[in-house]
Amino acid sequence: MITALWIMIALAALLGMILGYASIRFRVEGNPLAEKIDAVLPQTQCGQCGYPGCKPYAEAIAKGEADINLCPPGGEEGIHKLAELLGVEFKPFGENAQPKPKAVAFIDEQTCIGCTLCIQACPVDAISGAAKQMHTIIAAECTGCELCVPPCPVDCISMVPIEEQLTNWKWRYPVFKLRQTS
Amino acid sequence: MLSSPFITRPLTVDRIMLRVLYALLPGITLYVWYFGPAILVSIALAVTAALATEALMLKLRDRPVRPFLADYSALLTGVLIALSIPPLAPWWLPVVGTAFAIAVAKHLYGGLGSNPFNPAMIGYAVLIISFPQEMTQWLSPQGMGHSVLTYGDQLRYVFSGVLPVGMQLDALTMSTPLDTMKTQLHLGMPMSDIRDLPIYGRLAGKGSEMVAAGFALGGIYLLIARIIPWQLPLAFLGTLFALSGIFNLIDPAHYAPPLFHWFSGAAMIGAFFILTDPITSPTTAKGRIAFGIGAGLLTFLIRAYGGFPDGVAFATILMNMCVPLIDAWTQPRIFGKKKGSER
Amino acid sequence: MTRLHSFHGGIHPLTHKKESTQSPIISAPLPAQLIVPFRQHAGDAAKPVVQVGERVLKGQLIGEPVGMISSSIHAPTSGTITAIELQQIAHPSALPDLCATLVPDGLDEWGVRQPLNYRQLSSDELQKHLRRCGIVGLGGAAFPSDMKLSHPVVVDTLVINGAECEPYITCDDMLMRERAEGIVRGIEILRHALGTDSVLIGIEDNKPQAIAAMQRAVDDSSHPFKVVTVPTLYPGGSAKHLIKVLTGVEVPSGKLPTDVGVQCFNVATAYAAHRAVEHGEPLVSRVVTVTGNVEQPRNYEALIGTPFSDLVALSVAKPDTNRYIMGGPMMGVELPAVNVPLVKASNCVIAASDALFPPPPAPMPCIRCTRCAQVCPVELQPQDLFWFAQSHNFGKAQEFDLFDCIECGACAYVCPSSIPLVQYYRYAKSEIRARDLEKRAADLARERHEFRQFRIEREKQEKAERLAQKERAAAEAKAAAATVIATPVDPTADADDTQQMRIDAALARAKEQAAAATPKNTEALTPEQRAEIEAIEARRAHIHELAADAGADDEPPKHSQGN
Amino acid sequence: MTDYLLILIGTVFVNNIVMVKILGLCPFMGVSKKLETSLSMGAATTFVLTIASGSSYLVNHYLLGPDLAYLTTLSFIVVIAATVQFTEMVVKKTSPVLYQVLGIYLPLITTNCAVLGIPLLNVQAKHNFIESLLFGLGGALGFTLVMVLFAGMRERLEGADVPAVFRGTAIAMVTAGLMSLAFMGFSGLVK
Repeated sequence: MITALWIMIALAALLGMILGYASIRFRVEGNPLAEKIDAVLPQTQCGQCGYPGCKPYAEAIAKGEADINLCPPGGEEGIHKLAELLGVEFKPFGENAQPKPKAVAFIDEQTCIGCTLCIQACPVDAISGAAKQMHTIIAAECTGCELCVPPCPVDCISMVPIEEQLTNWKWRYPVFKLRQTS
Repeated sequence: MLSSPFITRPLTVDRIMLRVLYALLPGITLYVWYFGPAILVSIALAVTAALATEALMLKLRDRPVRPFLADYSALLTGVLIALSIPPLAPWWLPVVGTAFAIAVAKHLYGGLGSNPFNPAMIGYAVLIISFPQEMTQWLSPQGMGHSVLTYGDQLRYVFSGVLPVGMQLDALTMSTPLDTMKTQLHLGMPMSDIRDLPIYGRLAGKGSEMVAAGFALGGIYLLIARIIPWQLPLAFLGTLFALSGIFNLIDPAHYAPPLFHWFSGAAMIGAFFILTDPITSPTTAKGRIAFGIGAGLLTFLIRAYGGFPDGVAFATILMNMCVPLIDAWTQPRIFGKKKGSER
Repeated sequence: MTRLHSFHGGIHPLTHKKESTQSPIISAPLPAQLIVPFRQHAGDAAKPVVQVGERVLKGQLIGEPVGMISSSIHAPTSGTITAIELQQIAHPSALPDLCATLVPDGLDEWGVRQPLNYRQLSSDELQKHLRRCGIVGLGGAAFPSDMKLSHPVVVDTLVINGAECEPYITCDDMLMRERAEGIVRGIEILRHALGTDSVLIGIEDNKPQAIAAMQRAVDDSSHPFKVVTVPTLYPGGSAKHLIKVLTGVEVPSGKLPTDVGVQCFNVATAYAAHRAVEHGEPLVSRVVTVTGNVEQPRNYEALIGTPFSDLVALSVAKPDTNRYIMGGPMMGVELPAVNVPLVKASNCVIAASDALFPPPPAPMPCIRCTRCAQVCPVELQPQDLFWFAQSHNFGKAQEFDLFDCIECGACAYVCPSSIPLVQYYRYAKSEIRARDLEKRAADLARERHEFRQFRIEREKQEKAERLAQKERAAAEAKAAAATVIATPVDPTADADDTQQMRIDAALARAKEQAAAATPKNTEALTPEQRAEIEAIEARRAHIHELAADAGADDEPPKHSQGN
Repeated sequence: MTDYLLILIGTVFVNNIVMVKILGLCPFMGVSKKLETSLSMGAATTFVLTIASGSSYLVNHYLLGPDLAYLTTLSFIVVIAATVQFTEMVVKKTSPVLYQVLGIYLPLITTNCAVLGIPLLNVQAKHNFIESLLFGLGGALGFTLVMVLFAGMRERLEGADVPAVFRGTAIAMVTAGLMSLAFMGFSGLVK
């Protein structure tokens, strides 16, 4: 009995020493995974996930604190990508987080009073203008995050869905009714 | 709106399958000639089971039934299973095998085009593992057994399991030429003596060698009609020939000659009708050669050393597992790309 | 004899070329109204330079090129511009594009035409002239021809494409039969601009009359061009494949023919270049085949902008015609409506009926029979591409060289399951392109967001600094007021210290962030990962640069917060 | 020499640890969605299994002996756990992405029944040191082989029109069953 005890203790001590050495030898710093997750996120910086931007959300996922189905702008596609990157199962969106069609913000320049509140809200500096002057959205840089809509005191900002044009037209997935062949 | 091209001139799936079925006719005819019409009953049973299971599965999966029944693929699976089991098997044997093949090996994967394993061979493997007894009751060729069953007797036995008074099942059936050879070699009988046994003909088993030749004939038609790629049968038969030839040269007392391997068991039907199933074989030329070689090697190993008399079915499913990898590793060079450049 | 080479695959569909080559090319009469799109070429649309209501002359510039890859648009005849608006055009999307509507005055009065002597012109001047004249590739892709002449490396072979491999189309055939001399003159101009010696004119062997005519014209011109008969095999008219057949050189994937010292032009483009240089005529008309389910299939010389309905009316469509195809039956597009206008790329319009082009049977699942792989001229594995495209696995599709697919349709032509393969590839391609754009937009957004974060941080810091300064000033004032001869305590030192501490803290924070963001373990990474990390580093560097710049002029851009 | 070869072939094909002995199914089902991942998992398991079977032989032979046979399982688990921990650190250092992808399955190698099974089978079969090592290596290679084949098939099945109720793990289970069926073809090949 004593021998057995001694043997187990010796074994544990030896292996413990090896592991201790290994933990020093193979120490890892930083978290490159968050960067990879961030690269997959759509960068709307909209905060719909409950985190103050895409990067914090990526870090939360990397730490395992956040679910992967919280990013409506990324669409189901985005969840698939995250699931693949992290090797977890796909998870559909929750009820209160459904993706919407892509849109850009539009400022009704007649109503705008030039309060700059929307400019402070915009996460990507896509609104130009100065105090007491009319503001304009730089459509090419707008991510459609809608963060500028609530602060506007005169409700002059609306979201305009992006329409299909010749330049962004896409071929459709072929859909066929299976007919009975003779 | 439809996309171009607006003209097509295809050889449709159903016509391809139909030609494969035609190509089986010579073999089936010879089968009937040598072993009696019991095989036709098996085929009818298997085909009925195949079509019924296919229709049921399509209904359950909410897919249109008619076009898929009309593509003959289920029918072909049924025929192949019937041809690979003993003709004197009880009626439920082909039915169970075919139903399993169609329902599990085909439709659980999404039906035509999605199945990774050859359904017919899965059906066969399930049967031989589950019912080894029933799967080895092969009919002796006509006139060779100690007594001959009439066609009516054959039918009665298939459906009721009752033999005419005074007849013993053992007297009517025999093990296959491959099986016999394995058993006898095991018992220490030298090859030359084994070949003198009455069940052997010129090349392999009496009768069965001619059936195999009939399948080979159909296979050659398929090759000429370009229905099947030449790499598969060539690589398979070539490997089988080369391996058995080498072993036969080194130790003729314990290893059968190459032609014996060719015309025994499922080698011919496997080479031309089973391995060549496009859905479960590789799509690249090199991949097909690798697939054929692998199947030939496994078939020889199982025949020479394994626990089962024939190895074609297991070789086929084992190689089916490798198809995605073979395909991935044998992608051909494309126009305007250097060989081996980063894909 | 030039030794011919071959390419993998290809198909032999019925050519149906006899029907439309029985009668010569005739000029289509002036239509009641012309609709001239401003995007008739690959690249950016031209910018309108005329006003609604303005009278224009034939050949007058109405749209000028914008950007590098673009071309000019001219008035096809004299008349009045009645509208510049969105109108339906020949595009599979059926979406409208900007077009000018021109009501002809019936005079067909030419504007200024200035014939040039190409021998006295440099390649640069010729390129400018072709761009001014709106010359684009007339084989179907409509790539601006001037761009194809401006090449960075030496081109030693000029290939002229007279293969016309698609069934039904005969416009190049007829053009070669009737206007071989003009084509040869055009080829000489292009050869001059490229500075090449060797010229190979490839024509498929199902056009013996065109071959004879071209040979005669070449002999008459005494230019050392070679007319080469190539076997009829679809898609032998694809530029890269014709080059392979004629020269044996394979244009590398993703590269241009010029990268291997070859350039390729269509015969009709050569003819247009001849008209543009030696007659000063911009591209305002082209030869177009009207065939298929019509009473009189033939070729017309038609003005750009002529509604297809006018052309079809001339050839009299049979009553069971129910749709129209622009281009050939293998690669053409179904017209959204028959009254859309003829554009520079329109080589053919086919009246189609269900009898002529029976609708394909319902697609069956792919059985991986690889008949498609056997005919693919690019040696792709169409069955795999389909498998990935139908399951939306775009990454894999790209890995299997989806973008090398030339959409020739040979695979769908032979598919036993009647799968519309090309449509799957087009779907996958446009999805991938859209995703690439999205990704780029996301990267831009990330960069802008990161910069914004940085700016806010800096503003905070500046605020703190100003606060500290104020404190210090107050302290100093206090100190000065309190005692003139006071204890030698230096209050500024204290304040300085706090400020220094703050800056130090900020610096440390920044360093910490940088360290945290830089992965230490960058050894065993795949090339993709490494590329990704590099891209991130580059972005980061860029942000720092921006920050440094902004710091230099001490005024953040879009500085608008009332701080 | 032939004996060693037969042990190797026997463990890789005939008595495949996953397909025939039905051990180690947890990572087999869990990390076989992608080819590269399954290959890495196979490599990690191969490393662990070989080391574990070697060191467990040493522990069993020199430390425990016949007197302390009741300690076999306990001490093997300790050895295996340490090996896995070590592997985990190495993987985390050398390939963080792989580390993330393998996720819980990497520490779970500890409880992979194949990893404990093989050393115990070694003891049972009274293998010597080399045989134990080869048995471990063969078992692990067999594990890797079926992992990779399985992953290849699963990748292809991604695009298949599998009935909704069978999508994902269900069809993977069916596939594993059919693969096991195929491996029965090897039975009798090596005694």
